[in-house]
Amino acid sequence: MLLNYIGAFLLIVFGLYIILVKKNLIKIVVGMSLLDTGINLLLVSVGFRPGGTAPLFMNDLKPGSFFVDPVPQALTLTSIVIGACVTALALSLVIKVKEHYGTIDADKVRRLNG
Amino acid sequence: MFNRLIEKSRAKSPWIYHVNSGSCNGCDIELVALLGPRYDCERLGIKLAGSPRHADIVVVTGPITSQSKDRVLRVLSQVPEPKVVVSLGSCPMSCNVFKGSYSVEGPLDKWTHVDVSVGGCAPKPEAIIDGLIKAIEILKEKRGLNNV
Amino acid sequence: MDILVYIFNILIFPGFLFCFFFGLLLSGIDRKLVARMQRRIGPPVFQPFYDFFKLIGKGHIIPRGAAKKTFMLAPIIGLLGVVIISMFIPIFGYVFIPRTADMIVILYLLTVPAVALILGGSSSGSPYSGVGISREMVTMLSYELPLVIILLAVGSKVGHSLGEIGNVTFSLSKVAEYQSKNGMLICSLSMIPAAIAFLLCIPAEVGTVPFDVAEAETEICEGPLVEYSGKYLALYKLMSAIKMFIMGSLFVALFFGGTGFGTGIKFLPLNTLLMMILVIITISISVSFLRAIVARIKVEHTLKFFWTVPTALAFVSLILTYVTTL
Amino acid sequence: MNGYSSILPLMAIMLPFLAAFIIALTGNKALGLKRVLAVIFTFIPLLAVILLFKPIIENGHIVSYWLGNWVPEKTWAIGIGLEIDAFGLFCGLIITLTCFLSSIFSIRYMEKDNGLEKYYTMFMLLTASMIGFVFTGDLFNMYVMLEIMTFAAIGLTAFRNHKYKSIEAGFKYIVIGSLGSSLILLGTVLIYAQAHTLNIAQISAILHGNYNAVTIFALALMLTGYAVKAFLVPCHTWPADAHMSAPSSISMLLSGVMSKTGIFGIIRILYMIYRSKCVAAPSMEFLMIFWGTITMLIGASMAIIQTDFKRLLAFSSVSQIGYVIVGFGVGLSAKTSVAVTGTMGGLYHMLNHAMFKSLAFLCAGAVLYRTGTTDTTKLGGLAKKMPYTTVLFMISLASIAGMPPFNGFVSKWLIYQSTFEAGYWPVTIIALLVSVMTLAYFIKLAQSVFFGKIHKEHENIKEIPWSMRVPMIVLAAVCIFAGTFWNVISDKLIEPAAYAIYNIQGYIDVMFNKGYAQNMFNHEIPIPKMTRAMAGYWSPINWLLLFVVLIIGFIVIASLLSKGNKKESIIDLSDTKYDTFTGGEKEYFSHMAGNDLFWGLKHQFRGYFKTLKNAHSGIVNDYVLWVAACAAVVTIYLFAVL
Repeated sequence: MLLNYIGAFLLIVFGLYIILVKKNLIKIVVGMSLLDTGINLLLVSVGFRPGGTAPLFMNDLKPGSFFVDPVPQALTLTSIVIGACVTALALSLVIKVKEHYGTIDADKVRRLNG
Repeated sequence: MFNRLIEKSRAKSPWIYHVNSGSCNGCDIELVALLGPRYDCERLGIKLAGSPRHADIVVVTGPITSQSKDRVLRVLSQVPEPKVVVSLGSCPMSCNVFKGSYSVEGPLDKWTHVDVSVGGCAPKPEAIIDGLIKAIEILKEKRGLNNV
Repeated sequence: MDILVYIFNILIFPGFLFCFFFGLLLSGIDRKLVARMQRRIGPPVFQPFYDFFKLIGKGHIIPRGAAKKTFMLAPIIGLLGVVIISMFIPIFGYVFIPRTADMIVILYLLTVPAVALILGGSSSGSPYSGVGISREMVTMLSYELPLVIILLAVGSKVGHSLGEIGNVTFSLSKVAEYQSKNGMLICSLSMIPAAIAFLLCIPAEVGTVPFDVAEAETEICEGPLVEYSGKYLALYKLMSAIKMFIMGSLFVALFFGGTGFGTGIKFLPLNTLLMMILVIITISISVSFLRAIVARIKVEHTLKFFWTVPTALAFVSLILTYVTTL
Repeated sequence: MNGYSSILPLMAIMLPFLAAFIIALTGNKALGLKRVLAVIFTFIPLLAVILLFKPIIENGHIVSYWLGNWVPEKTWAIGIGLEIDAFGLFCGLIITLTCFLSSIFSIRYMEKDNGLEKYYTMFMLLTASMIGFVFTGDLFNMYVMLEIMTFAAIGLTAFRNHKYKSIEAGFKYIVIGSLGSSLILLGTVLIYAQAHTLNIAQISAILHGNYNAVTIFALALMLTGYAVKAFLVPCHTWPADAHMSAPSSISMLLSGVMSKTGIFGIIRILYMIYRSKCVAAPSMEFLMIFWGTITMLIGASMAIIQTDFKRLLAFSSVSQIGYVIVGFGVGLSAKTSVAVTGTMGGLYHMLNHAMFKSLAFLCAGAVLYRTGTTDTTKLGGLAKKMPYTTVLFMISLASIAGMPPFNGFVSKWLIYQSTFEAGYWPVTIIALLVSVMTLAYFIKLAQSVFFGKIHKEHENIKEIPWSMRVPMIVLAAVCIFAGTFWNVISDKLIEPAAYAIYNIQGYIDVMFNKGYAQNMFNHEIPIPKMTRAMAGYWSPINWLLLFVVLIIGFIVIASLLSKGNKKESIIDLSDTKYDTFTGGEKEYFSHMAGNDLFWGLKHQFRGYFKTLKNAHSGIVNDYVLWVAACAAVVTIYLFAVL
């Protein structure tokens, strides 16, 4: 379990690092995606209970067995969908940026300043 | 009653606007001297206004040069009624020593109606005050609101 | 009956007519005083009345480039603004409209004439008035800071002893009440810097010589007023005259509050007379005296001056107040 | 509780969503019908909100609705609940009213654009998600609604994608906005890990007394996340770009309403979820007041140096949000009477800001619609051509600058009063100064856009059509009404909303059973007494009477004076008499606009303004750094004090 949390933490930190440092707009989008993934991993890990089974009601449910928390899984699903939307929208905006500016360097895409 | 009040006030508070149409500054200095402690024309209610829109009396100094002719006439037209035009010094009266110059467009009354002319090069402050009082008399004549 | 008194208040006594007469008289006295200080004879005391009526009777021109409605409405709004303030300032504890006398209301209402001037100038479409409104706005920003701190200093001085919430009161009538019990605020040491700062703010608020860069008639042809003529100009002149009276009476209300002959309407004529005398003294010190001896300063210097000297004075006052109440 | 009232919130949320799908599915056919559809489907939520007035405001109920009838099992929330208290309804009213007016404005405003079905799809999504955000009682649902809102807003920002600025603004918005959302999601996850529920009411009951490092970290993250949505400094960089480049009907929603959703989130967190940690905690009070003060100061300073109409308005929004946050910051004070004044000031300013800033943005839209530009250096003299717009802009100017008797005065006054009563007198000074600065940059707009000389190419423009004027007139009317009859507004809206903010017990009990909250908290939760009696000496009725009498008196005097002056001669405007006086020169084009103004101020503080201008570098990495740094600072501060 600790590994999950460390992984989530590392993903978030790497994502943030990429957004902060990389000047390529596509890399920034990748960083955002990474950040989302880290949070999703954290979200799933929160609901995990050691020894729990998948939250499905089936006939061969053994007595004494218990589920992992189903709510975070539902949340993760939503969050993944939202993350995909963010990535898609951001990438399409990057294409448009390239059309208008001829570059995807963040240092040059700064006509709106001051 | 208001009309009488206004007429009375009009004589008591003539604000002057000073236009320099190519003067040698002699008359201008004399005009400024009027505002000083010695001649103090503020006791007559005279005040130097900053904009022609505020003025009752327009004082023109200098011969009308061709550069300044249009501008003087425009400023004169921008003064609201009732107004009195005073020409100060010999230049606007007769062009003085500048007469015949290629750049002088003749005396002021060639271009517009002049109410009072104060002669002299430059006129003494006493003369200017006398001229302004005459101008105030004319201002009084333009009586009533109907002239507005 | 109440409503009649109310209308009387608005139109005649502390309101329109009184402001009209006393404001113009005050500015006449100011002009006479300045002339005497400069060893001139000076205009008659009633000169502003002549000026006013002359302007009323004079023709007016609305320039082609002006936004006509705003151009015509702005002076009226400004005039109404100052007349309304006059009712919020108590005369030695007597307030004409109860429960409305608050310093912040007055602070805001004091911006109304300035805004009216700015809007009027702005709508006249002249480049001179453009420069003028820019300067007027900067002047306004500069005097607003010390003014706020002064009011806060007075408020906390009074609030501390009255035990208000947060130890501050912004109610002018409470300031008057405090002064009638504990003597004038000007007599307490901690309030003297604030009073000096307020005296320095008055010329800027009124727009007279050291800080009249917005209406400098020799450089920018009276700035926002350049296109005004006739009766609209008269309203502006009246407005600034009344504003002078308002600032003077605000000073008296803040720092000379408790000196009246008793309280209440019984002594109102006498109180008003005393108030008028005090206002004349205030204005002659802060406006006329300064006007006669100082030249006009630039707009950025105005800002610098107000954000250093009067602000520091007001802060000294505020800190002294806190120190003395600890 | 009536049967219909519990279904109304669902209607208010679902119908706009439905409309969005209908519009999206049918493609670009029958655009006229879609316009009408948009107006109708934004009117229905407004109607629903108004119908909810009776049960919520008058009867004091809190309406709740469990989606899919997943009611709590053994007082444990398992479904998604909608819960509308007076505060939610107050925000809902602002949202629905503004959206409705925006949809009317869009009819003509957007007529020149193509791809309108996409516009209306996203417009309806935005409307629905905002309503959903304030009506929901579920923390994750809030996040989802926020994300939908952000998407729709980004899509609408980048809608005019033939302009470079829309695209750039859209990209910056999506990076910073999704970072903010990520912070909120992270906070939500951490809270879920502690409380194992997502229902706000239940979380606040469970978390009471059980705060630990994780929840405080979550508080810091969520606070920063919502600060991004409410654009508090230093997370204020995206609105300037986004508001400037979005169509004005959308800028109005972004600045007038979407910022309020951020504030809504902050309030729900501070006053409800972290109730016993934050309310009556001087350290939190200090944080919020400090944050708000910085926000109002920097927003106003940035606004003064802008030259673009809408960009200036965007920074002005930042500044005004600072006022709201200061108000709510005082609301956290331990002195209850002061706290109530502060909260009421904050609420009132929320309403007012939505109204006058929307109005200002619509004026900008009107200018853009007729002239095609919002650059103040290229505009001027529109007052002669667009008198209605000018008057409406003047109303918004007077309101935002807080001229009595307009609405800005009342709310600002409440905020001043609360700050000095709370002992934060430096904030009062700064707030008053910022108010003058607000006036200054609005004067700048008035001078450079509406007054002065008109440019040659704008000489033939006309006034905007009536369908665009009507929403603006409605907003202006609300501005005036809220300023003069503040007793009514205060009674009907502000006091119930302020009560609802503090009434956490009722909020929890409605969702579960009565006594649940008291059981969890072990004591009765105090609600400060709501009264506006302490709120100043302002009596607008008096004032109004004064004004009317004065005007009548003035008219009488004026008519006396102008007796015999009726004779009007024919005016020849081409006469040199009507020239502008320029020292006798021939009249030529000269117009003081944009950055020509306030030279003295800018010169004296050139170092400060230059630093600020350079700090807003336009590089997206920098802006992200600001947000991250802000999150770090807030986290450190919260760990230090809580």
